[in-house]
Amino acid sequence: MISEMKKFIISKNELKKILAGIVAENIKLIAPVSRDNAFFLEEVSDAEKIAWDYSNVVKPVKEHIFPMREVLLDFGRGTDPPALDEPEARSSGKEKNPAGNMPPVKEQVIFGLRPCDARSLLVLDKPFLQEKYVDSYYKERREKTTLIAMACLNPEKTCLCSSFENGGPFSSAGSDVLCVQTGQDEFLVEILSEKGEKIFKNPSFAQPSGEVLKKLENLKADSEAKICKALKVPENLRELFEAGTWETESLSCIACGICRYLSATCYCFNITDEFEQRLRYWIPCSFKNYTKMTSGEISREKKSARFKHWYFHKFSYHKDNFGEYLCVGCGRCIKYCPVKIDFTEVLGKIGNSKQEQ
Amino acid sequence: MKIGVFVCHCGTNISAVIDVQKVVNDLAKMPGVFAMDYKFMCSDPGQNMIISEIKQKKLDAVIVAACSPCLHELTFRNTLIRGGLNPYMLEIANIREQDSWVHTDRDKATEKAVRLAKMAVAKAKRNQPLFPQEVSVEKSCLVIGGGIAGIQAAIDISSAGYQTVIVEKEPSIGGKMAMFDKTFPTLDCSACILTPKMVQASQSKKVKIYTYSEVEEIGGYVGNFNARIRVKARSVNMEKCTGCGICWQKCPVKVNSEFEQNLGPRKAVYVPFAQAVPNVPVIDCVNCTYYRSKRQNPESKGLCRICEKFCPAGAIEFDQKDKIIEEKFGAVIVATGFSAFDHKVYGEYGAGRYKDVVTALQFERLLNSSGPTQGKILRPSDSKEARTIVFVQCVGSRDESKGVPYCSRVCCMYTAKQALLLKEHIPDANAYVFYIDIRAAGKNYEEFIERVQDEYGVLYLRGRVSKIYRTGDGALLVRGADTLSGTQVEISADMVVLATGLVSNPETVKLGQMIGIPYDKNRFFTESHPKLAPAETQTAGVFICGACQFPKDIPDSVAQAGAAASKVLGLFSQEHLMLEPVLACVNQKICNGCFHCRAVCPYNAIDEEILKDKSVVARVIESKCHGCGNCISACPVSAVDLKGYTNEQILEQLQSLR
Amino acid sequence: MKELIDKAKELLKEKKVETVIGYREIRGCVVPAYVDSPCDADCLIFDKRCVYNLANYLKWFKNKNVALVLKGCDAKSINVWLQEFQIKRENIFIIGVECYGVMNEKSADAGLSDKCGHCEAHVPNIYDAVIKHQGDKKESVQGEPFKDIQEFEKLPHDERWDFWKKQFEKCIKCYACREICPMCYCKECIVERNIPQWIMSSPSVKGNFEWNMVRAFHLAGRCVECGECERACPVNIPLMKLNKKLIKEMKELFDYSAGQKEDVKSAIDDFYPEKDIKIDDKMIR
Amino acid sequence: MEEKKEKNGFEPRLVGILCRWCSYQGADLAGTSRLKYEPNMTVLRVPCSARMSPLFLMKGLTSDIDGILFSGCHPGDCHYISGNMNARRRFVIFKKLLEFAGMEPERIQMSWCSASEDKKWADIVDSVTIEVKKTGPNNKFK
Repeated sequence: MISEMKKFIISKNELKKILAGIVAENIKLIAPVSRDNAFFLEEVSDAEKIAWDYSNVVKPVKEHIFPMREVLLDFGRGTDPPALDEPEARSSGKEKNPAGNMPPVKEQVIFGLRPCDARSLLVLDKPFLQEKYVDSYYKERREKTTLIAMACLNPEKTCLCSSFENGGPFSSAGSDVLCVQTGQDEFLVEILSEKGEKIFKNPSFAQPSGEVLKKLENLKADSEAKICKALKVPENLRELFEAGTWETESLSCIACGICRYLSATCYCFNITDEFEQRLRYWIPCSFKNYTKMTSGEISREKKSARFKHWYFHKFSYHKDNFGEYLCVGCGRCIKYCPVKIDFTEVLGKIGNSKQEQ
Repeated sequence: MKIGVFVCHCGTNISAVIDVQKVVNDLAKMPGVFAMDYKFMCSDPGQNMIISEIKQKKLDAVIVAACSPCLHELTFRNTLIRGGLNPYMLEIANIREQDSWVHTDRDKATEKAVRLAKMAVAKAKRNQPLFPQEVSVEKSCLVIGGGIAGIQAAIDISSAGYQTVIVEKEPSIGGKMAMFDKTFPTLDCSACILTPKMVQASQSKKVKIYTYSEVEEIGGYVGNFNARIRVKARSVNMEKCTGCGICWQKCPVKVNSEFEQNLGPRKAVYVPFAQAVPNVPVIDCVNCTYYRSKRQNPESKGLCRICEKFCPAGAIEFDQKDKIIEEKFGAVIVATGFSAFDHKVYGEYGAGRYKDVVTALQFERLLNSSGPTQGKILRPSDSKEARTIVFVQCVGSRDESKGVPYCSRVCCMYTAKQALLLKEHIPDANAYVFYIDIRAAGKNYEEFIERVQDEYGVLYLRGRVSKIYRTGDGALLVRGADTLSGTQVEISADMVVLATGLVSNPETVKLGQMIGIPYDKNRFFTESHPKLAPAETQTAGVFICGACQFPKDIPDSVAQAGAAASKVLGLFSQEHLMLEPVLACVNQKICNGCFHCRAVCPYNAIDEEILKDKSVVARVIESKCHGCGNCISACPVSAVDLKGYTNEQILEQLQSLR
Repeated sequence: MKELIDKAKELLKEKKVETVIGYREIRGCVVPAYVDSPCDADCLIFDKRCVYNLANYLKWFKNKNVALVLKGCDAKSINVWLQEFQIKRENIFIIGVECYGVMNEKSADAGLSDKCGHCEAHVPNIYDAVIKHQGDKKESVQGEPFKDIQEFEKLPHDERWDFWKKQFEKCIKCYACREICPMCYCKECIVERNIPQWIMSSPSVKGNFEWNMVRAFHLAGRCVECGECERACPVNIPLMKLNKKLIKEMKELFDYSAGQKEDVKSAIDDFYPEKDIKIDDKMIR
Repeated sequence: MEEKKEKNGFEPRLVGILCRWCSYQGADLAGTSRLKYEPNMTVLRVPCSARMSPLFLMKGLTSDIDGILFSGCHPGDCHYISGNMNARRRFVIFKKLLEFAGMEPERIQMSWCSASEDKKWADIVDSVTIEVKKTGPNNKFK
């Protein structure tokens, strides 16, 4: 239940003024930007450049909490460390952050992400912030990030966020502030956490009238109606490991890295040393060399085995370890797959395939 | 990995411009690197110092920052062997030829020396011990060119018991020397000293002579060359022919003889000169009436065939075909000689319009008793005796504008000899020599010139000939200057002899590219080192001698022929040859079998191999690979690498400049 | 499409091939189809939406005998494969399809993709059977093929650099462009080599620039301009612009275009001392 | 445009990759004949110009070297018969690709320089240094 007190109506330019205020306080503002008819969450210096009419950004928000390439350690030879050309800029300075001799992370506010991405961070918190093994790099960035989500008014036909219990185009799980565009120039903003409080410091804006609340309800209803895909994971998935249909389903897959990288919740990474820096960067389990051991032996060499592993990690192993599926239904893996493989269909086919001995 | 860097002062050659101490200090700062310097690293104490450091500090690799690797790479490799290290763990930073000698700014040169040394260290870190490959040696030598140099080399090699093959383009061996009348300074009759050598070569069991034939292709490498020789059809059966000469007496066709420098005739079937070896004629298909008629209509029986009728031994074979001979050789000696400069480019000397302006070679033929005029000196235009002859020096030599900047070394001497022989034939003839400087730098050469001037009264005029006119009565008016007396001189002469310079054989470029040996801008073959290795080339197993390396007189040609022969004998005396281990090797786990490497390999040293999992991959044939690295740049996944210059090393070298 | 289905059934009945790889339509979009038995060959279709280059799937069918439904531009890749000894011609049965342009998925109006604008391989140049084209045979020739390349070349070099730097910054190194391209069949790509590390594997400006340059260079004289890499790229990097530049250069300098014949040496490995005179000597001192 | 570093203060870092049979000998000959030229170029010796894979061009320019020169034998003189011809094609294609991507053409050069052309070698080094000095430092990957 959204408590009355924390909700209010705000116009577009006021929202832009607040965002400009964030940039003024030397906090990094990340917002969706349009580039070659695709949208990306990028650092934005002035609020004008923000894109408003987009279904979802290409790269999920995990990109800003668990970056594609992160320098863990820098053992430069005394001369100033070679250029850190990472996607997001770092504060210059030489001070060391707790994790190693890397400069600390800047405060950042991510605006305009979708509820499914916001929820994906909740899912990712589980593996990264377990009590025994806390990933300090992730933890530092996660604490310094404020999420302002924008509710989905018209989800795409590849979205299936409503198949998850706290999912849905208007779900507020995981985000600090949820905005809903109720009118052409009217936003219903709802504060959900103290971090959100800090952004909208003096809520001197008008309270939402009953009529706006009703408009919110039916916006929510017909947005949920637009979602036509549903996830149905077969219960006996573990026994279906040997099913022959994995082989035929994986035939058209080309084993690229798109569904792994663009999935909002995939988090596998590789660590290597380059130019006196220890780096951590994403690596997809679809590549042959993902399971290459020092002996040169590759355990999952066949394409169908690698294809199958992705399903089992998301819908079987992760559920056993952390109690929920490693998926938020953002639908990117369906939308961007070059050969248009739809994992919900594959799960359906695997589900009703008989258990071959 | 412990690396030792030894920086050389080279006396003051390096230390004059480069602050050697700073280089040593900078290098010593690098992890795992020990650096020191010494005045003369290549000297014995220098090398012993390296050896003791290797043993004492247990070094794994040695860097010598000194002169160019082309000079002392071998010396320092042997030092490493004596020090107990693999010779290929050596890297040389060239801080003399490419640093101290070419830069003046002291600290920039020092900084460059540090960069060069650091690059060498980066490469040495990735060096692997390499072991030269043993390869068998084919104990037979190919001599290209049958002039005096080629003959002398063949005689020296065959006398040591090794098989030799001479390939000569002309119908007979002997080359240009066979054309000369006498030789300076001893005035020996040229044929008298040449023919014994030719006969000795032809009768030796160890020498095979292919005349009227050319080398078409040479492949392989030192110790294992394979050559394809095309023996052009002579249309005369070599075994049957006795050399009686009836055929060329009866032959009706008369053509200008190249051997006589177009002063005298020869027949369609001919032997270039009387003492030809082999003394077997050749039928010139271009001018022979039979072949011309056969070309008009191939079906007809063909005209003439007089030589076939009169030949007592029935040796004429009109349907003889070119023979292709494939043979294996261990070494190649190139002795293709020189050709005379074509003086027609000089307008002031008549540009070839005046018949009485002859070249020195033509005058040599006139002097020669077996020449077209049986030794009488007659003017080619009206064959009257020539009483006044003017010799013009440096025609086609020392002349930048005509593209021959060098001095041909022999013209002064042969002109003096020709002037002397003129005075011997016609005592009261008068000879004038226009010269720039007389170059007589051989044994008894200067005395010979003195004798020609004093005893025979040949008049030497220091100056160039500015113009040669043809006057009404057929005499030649030669106008020149005499700088010593400071006056213009005009001589009315019966004949003018141009001392044409020596230029390279026109086949040099084709032959050089076929064998893979470089030539310089005057198209003479480039020797391995101008001072220390004049008879060798950069390609192992290929040697050069005679005028094809640079114009030289007969004594030098013979001496260089002996040098080349001794190098070949040194090569043949080894049972096995050590081949450079810088070869390509394929990582067959990564190879896709796309064979881009085989497509670019100039030596097709890559063939297929089928692995256990039935995939076809590339394999380098070690003996054929020359280590050029073409396949590495062509391979998309760089599955193939070159030992000694691996990708990793070159990338490290590029990174070392960061 | 009846002809195509009959052909597939005939091949499968006579056991000439194990599988037929073609196109199939499910839930409104076209996906690659694998037909093993004659009875389910009815799903095969061919129309404007069949954009995939099915020759790419030979990577996983190397020494099995297989039938492929190939358009003109895709069939050229078979020529390059044969040129590089990757497959044996007798293992492959090529069902050539006469094609007059396929859809450009990324453009809003779903018009023809620009490779089809100047296509001259309506009928494949290598095939075992040809399926005639039913629809209208409009020859859509849109002017000079390399016009956009020439315009881009006229820009000053730092403007070009900024353009490409912004494009390469987007690259997430998912290697979809490599996995979808039939020419990238290497057992172990150069990107995965770490001794020596030619290309930084992490997605940084330097790493992405190196990756895209090496990938484009490896396609010099081999890219058959099927346009799959640009279609597969999730972040819309104009990869075909790089490839087209190389195709233009190979045409101009060595008048060689990829995939015409299979017994000729690839232009990048070849040389003619005289004919290379088109390389103006400004390039080499 | 970011402000160009003060031009004559900028000392370009150049790499010359020379084939050992022709260009390296030519460079040595320039040494023995005491010709003077700019000290910015560090020379790297490889067996043949064919060994110079174009990828070294890319790796050099991304590891902040300001200019790279490949130098080999004249067409026809190659010690390995056709090495320089293959190298020429690969170089030209890769240079056109890098130029297309926005790299200044002066940073990537190739030259034919035989064992006897010492004067030519000195001129090549000087003109490459001047050209790269004019184009400024290679800060594309900073």
